[in-house]
Amino acid sequence: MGAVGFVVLFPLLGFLVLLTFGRRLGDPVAGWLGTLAVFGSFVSAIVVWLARLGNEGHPYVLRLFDWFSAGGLHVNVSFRVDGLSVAMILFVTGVATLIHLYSIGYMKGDPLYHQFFVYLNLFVFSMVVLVTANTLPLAFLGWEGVGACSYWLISFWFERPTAASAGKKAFIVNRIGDTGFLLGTFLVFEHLGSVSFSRLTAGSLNLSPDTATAIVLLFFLAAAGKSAQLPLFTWLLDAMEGPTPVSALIHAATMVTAGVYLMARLSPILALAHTADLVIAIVGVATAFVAAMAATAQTDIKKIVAYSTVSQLGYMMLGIGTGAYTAAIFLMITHAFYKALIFLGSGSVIHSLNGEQNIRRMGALKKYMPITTVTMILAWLSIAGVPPFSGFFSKGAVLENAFGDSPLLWAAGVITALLTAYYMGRLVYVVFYGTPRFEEVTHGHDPHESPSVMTIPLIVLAAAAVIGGLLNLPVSGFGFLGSWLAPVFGTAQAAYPMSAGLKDGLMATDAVVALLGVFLSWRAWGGVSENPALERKIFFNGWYIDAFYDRAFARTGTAVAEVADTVVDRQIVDGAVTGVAGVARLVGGAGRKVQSGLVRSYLLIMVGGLIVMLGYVLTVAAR
Amino acid sequence: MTIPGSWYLVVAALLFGLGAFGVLTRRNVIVMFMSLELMLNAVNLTFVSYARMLNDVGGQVDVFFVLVVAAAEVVVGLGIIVAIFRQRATVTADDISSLKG
Amino acid sequence: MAQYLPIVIMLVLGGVFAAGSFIGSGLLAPKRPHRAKLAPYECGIVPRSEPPERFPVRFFLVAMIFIIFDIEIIFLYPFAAAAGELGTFGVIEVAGFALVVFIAFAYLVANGALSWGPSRKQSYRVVEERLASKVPTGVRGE
Amino acid sequence: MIFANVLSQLPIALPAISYKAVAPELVLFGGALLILLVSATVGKRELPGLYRAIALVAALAEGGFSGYQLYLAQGAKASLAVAGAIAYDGFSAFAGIVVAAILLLAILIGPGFIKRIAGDGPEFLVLMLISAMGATVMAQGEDLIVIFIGLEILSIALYVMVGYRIGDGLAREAAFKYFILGGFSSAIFLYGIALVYGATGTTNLAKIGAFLALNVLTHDGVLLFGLALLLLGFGFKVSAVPFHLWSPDVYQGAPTSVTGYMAAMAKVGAFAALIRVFDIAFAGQIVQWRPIVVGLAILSMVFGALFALRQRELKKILAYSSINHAGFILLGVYAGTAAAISNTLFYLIAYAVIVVGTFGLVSIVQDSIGVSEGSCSLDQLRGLARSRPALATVTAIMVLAQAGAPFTTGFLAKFSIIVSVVEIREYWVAVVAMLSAAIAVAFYLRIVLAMFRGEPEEVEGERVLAIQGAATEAPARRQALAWIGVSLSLVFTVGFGIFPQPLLDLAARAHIVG
Repeated sequence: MGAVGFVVLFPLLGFLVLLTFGRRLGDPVAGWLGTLAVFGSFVSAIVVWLARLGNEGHPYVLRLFDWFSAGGLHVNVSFRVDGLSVAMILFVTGVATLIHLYSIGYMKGDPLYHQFFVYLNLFVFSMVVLVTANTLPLAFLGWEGVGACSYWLISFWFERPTAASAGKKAFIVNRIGDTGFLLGTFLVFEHLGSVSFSRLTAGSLNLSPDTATAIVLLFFLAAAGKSAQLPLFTWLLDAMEGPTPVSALIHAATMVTAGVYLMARLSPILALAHTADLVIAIVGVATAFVAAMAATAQTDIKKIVAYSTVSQLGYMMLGIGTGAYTAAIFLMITHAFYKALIFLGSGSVIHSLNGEQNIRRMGALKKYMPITTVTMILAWLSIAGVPPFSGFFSKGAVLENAFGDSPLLWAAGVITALLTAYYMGRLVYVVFYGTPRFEEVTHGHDPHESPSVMTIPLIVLAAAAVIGGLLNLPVSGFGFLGSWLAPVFGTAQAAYPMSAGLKDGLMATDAVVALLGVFLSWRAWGGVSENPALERKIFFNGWYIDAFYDRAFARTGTAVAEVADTVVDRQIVDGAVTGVAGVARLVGGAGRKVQSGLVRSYLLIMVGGLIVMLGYVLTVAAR
Repeated sequence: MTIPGSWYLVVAALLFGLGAFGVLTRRNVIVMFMSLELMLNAVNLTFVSYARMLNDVGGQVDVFFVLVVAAAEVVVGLGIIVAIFRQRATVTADDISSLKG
Repeated sequence: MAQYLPIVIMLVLGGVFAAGSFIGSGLLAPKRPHRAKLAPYECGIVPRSEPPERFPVRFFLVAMIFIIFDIEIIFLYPFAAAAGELGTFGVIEVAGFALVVFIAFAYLVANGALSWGPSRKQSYRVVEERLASKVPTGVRGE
Repeated sequence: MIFANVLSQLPIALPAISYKAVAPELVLFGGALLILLVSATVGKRELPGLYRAIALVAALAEGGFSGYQLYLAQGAKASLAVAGAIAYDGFSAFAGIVVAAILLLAILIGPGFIKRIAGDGPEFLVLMLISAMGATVMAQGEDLIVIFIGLEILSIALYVMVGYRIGDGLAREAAFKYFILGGFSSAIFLYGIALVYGATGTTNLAKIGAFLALNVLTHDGVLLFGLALLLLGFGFKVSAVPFHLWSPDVYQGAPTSVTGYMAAMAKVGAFAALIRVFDIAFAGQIVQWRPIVVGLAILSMVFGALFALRQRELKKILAYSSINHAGFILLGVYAGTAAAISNTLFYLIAYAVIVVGTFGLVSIVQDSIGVSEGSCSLDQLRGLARSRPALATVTAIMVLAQAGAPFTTGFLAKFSIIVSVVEIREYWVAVVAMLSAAIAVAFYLRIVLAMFRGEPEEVEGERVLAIQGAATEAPARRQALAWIGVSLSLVFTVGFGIFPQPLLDLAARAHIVG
């Protein structure tokens, strides 16, 4: 199990080598080297996993060295191998390998080609450190590392002002979250006397509920920033300014799930903080719903997918908040498969249409890009939760636990599931079916299927998305992930007693809702192949379901989506971010005024400070 | 007639305040500089007065050190002021503010 | 509050005295200004800015050298007053002190700080230029 | 009562001079005198190599003596020497090691660039050694007057060093401001000493502590006034808001290598003395002075971070950054526990090495892109990563270390200080500190981004100036020694960032016992 060291080491080596020689290696050697490093990491992760088979019960800690100890605080650099971290490194390095491979083709010809892989490898390194760290400070190192890489990669095409400002926004939101992380760390240290995860085992913590709530809420602040929860999710949408592989790797599959991972890791504390759990669940389900609504009205393909990601992250948080950690992790893994697939598929489309992202200028791509089309459809069915695709099982598990906690949460989740199936269907129909509307962007050339370095990852991910459900079937004896993770979560995991009939009923509901969503999207967008105007006509010609749909989703949905977009995003969150920046700027400006350069005004301010101190001494201190 | 020790302290405080006031209000750097010296010497007076009141020789010895320090400060301060004089004709503190912002 | 009375009195008196002396000089000084009196020259063009004052630097240099010895005396005088009691220890300490001052003095002499007589104006100018262009005057006086 | 009479009345107790205790000061001062003597005897010729060698030997010897003292003093109470005016203990010895580290780096980095400005004269190294001696005197001072003398030895030498580019208007202005403001704060500091003397009857810290422990002052107004005045003096030296106003101007105007040296040395001396005076001698008055110190700390952290946001002048940004750091170190003083004092020492050595290295890099940058030492705006950094990738990378690492990036000493320094604050259960202070650090990261990243973004800009006017100022020596030769110094500080920062335990142990050993 010491192979976990290699999981960390390979991307670090890749990073260092590319940093030093990257420019000389150039395109495409640098890309292949970066991919190889991550693949090595993936192989090591598999070795770790195989080594663990059979003795899942005991966590293994690879202790490298003592980092520092100050006062009662001892921090060492050590990596933790248990069910959770192994599951994380497997899917992180696996997905990352595929995305590296894809990037070799996608980034071809970029002047900063090698730089891109430098960042990507550094990102994988940070992410692996984050999920394997055995102490909170080391996890914080990874946490900061993925944040910094995200910042660099979002503004990778910094010539675009939008990319630069998007990077800034991501940075500010994440820094707000980081403060929560550090404060939470200090509180943990204060009350448990240790910052090691080894100390955090369910049922053995001597924490008052208030303290636990405070700790959980602080960490949730961090997690909400990183995992794009309401109201901090807007940075993720702007983050789509980055290259598409980045969106796939960082802003869909891995980094944004770090918040979910963190909460799962802290499950022993969460189990003690019921108020905080409820907050997390409500925030999660609200995020899921709002984002799904917004996704129904977008025209930018990456924006749709981004909203979809936010929505799915909301589901994961719902799982965390209802104590269904296994379900949340399960959803996280399957989501990584199908969301990475959707992003890469979108990237494939964008790539072949010379960078066009507006779905209004796509259409009928099925003919030109068969592999992309098929894989995207599989991804759609997965995310929609159509049985037996992976999303059906993972989302079903979350919803089942939500029902156990509160039927209200479940109801909101189910409505969101309907929306999910619908907006992804809309995406697929508008982009791949209907009439070709891309003449403007392709100038007469036909779109082409992407090269095989790009399609192979699509196919692999599609396979994973389809069969991912096998990881944790709701059949006794086949809940691999559940038994794998059971030693980690232990008694922290909530158990809701439910009859088998109720469980089957819930599953059936999920399946019906998913199929209903697929059906709705087909009625709304699939029946039309000509143009949006015709589609309106059919609406008006009156299928009841279409009218209902028009009312409930196309109109109300647009309104809600617009509210979500303009009010929540632009006004509240942007306002807050701009406000903070504005205050900082104002004070900075005042600072420049104070710095008048005049000695006598400096003296006067110093004397002013002195008088305040003396006044304090006279009135308060000298009693 | 003996003068109470506290009177000396008051005089010293007055001198110190006057010196500080001078540094704050005068524009001529030489005068600012003189005011600074006044402040230091006011402290000397304080030390001596306290030494007398406490019947302790330490305060008087401290004065020597302060004198030395003041002298060293004079040397360096005048050096800097001379350098400023040589480059520009003004000795007004308010004109020396190109490092603002 | 009684214990703070001296401090408050000190502060108030300090302020009053400082302000009073400025006001007093403003009030008491005889002032009968007219334009010609205010002008620096009674004829010619009215200057727009203050004329540069003449500022003989060499006096500062001399003064700085003087200060070194002045300070040495401050310590030597108390030593002399108690030299008998301090004995060998005192002699050694004062010798060390004098040595330090002497090295500084030797450095000054070597850099031409004492060659300020009219007959050796040439070498003095070299020092002056060096002072002006490169190294602050304070270095020489330390 | 004439002085001589006083003397004749009292039997004179000859102080035992423990040369072991004052050895660090003696070697520094001896080195300075030796350099002066050599330069006085050789006449017109200058021997820069010899001067530098003497200075290096003096710095290493000082570090050696301090290390020996630390070895001797571990865990023991402070030994008093020279009639109780000088203390030597683990604390002062650690500060001595920090001083040696700063000196070592500064001697390697500075003179090459100073030569461009003022030639090969011995004065720069002499001033450096003398000011370092001032800092060690402050660290060892067990008497307020001794601390004052140390402060002045440090400051007066720094006034001169700041004005080293005396031909340049900005440098003259900086020296003048530093001098007037410094003189003013010194005078106030001194008045504080006089008031403390009046209240307690002594300036000796040990005796003050004993006096305050035995007597309950009914009239503590004078004492507290004195403390407030002392805090102004220290606050000025460490550039705590609102006594910080000199630092942006002076940092910019001074030669860059002097700026780094000054930022480090002044803080080490002042904080060492501040801890000894407030956390030890006036520990009984902690209730009264603590709110003032925490106020200064918070103002410094917050305004240091905020004011830097709109700056475009690199050296001014770094000045505000040092104000921000000063706020953090003040938090250690504020916490005041033994662990907090060790953490403060760790912060000091981490900060000192980082800041000297960073300004050394700024010197190299200014030299490479051909701007004068007085200015370097962020715009002029553009494209540095392309033209000088190694320089840009190292600079980025050092700047990020200042920001507190993990696996550098900067991270541990901030982290352990905040741990100290959390340990005394002042959570809101910890929150403010972390928020300020979060804001500060923004401007540090601006520096990094400026280097890694865009094409280099042609700055014609500055180029011309640089050519005029350039000595005949090639930049590569001038920079060679500076690179050694910068590399040392980089190795230290990253090395002890990854394996900090030896340094933490050393700092933990250095706390003041009783």
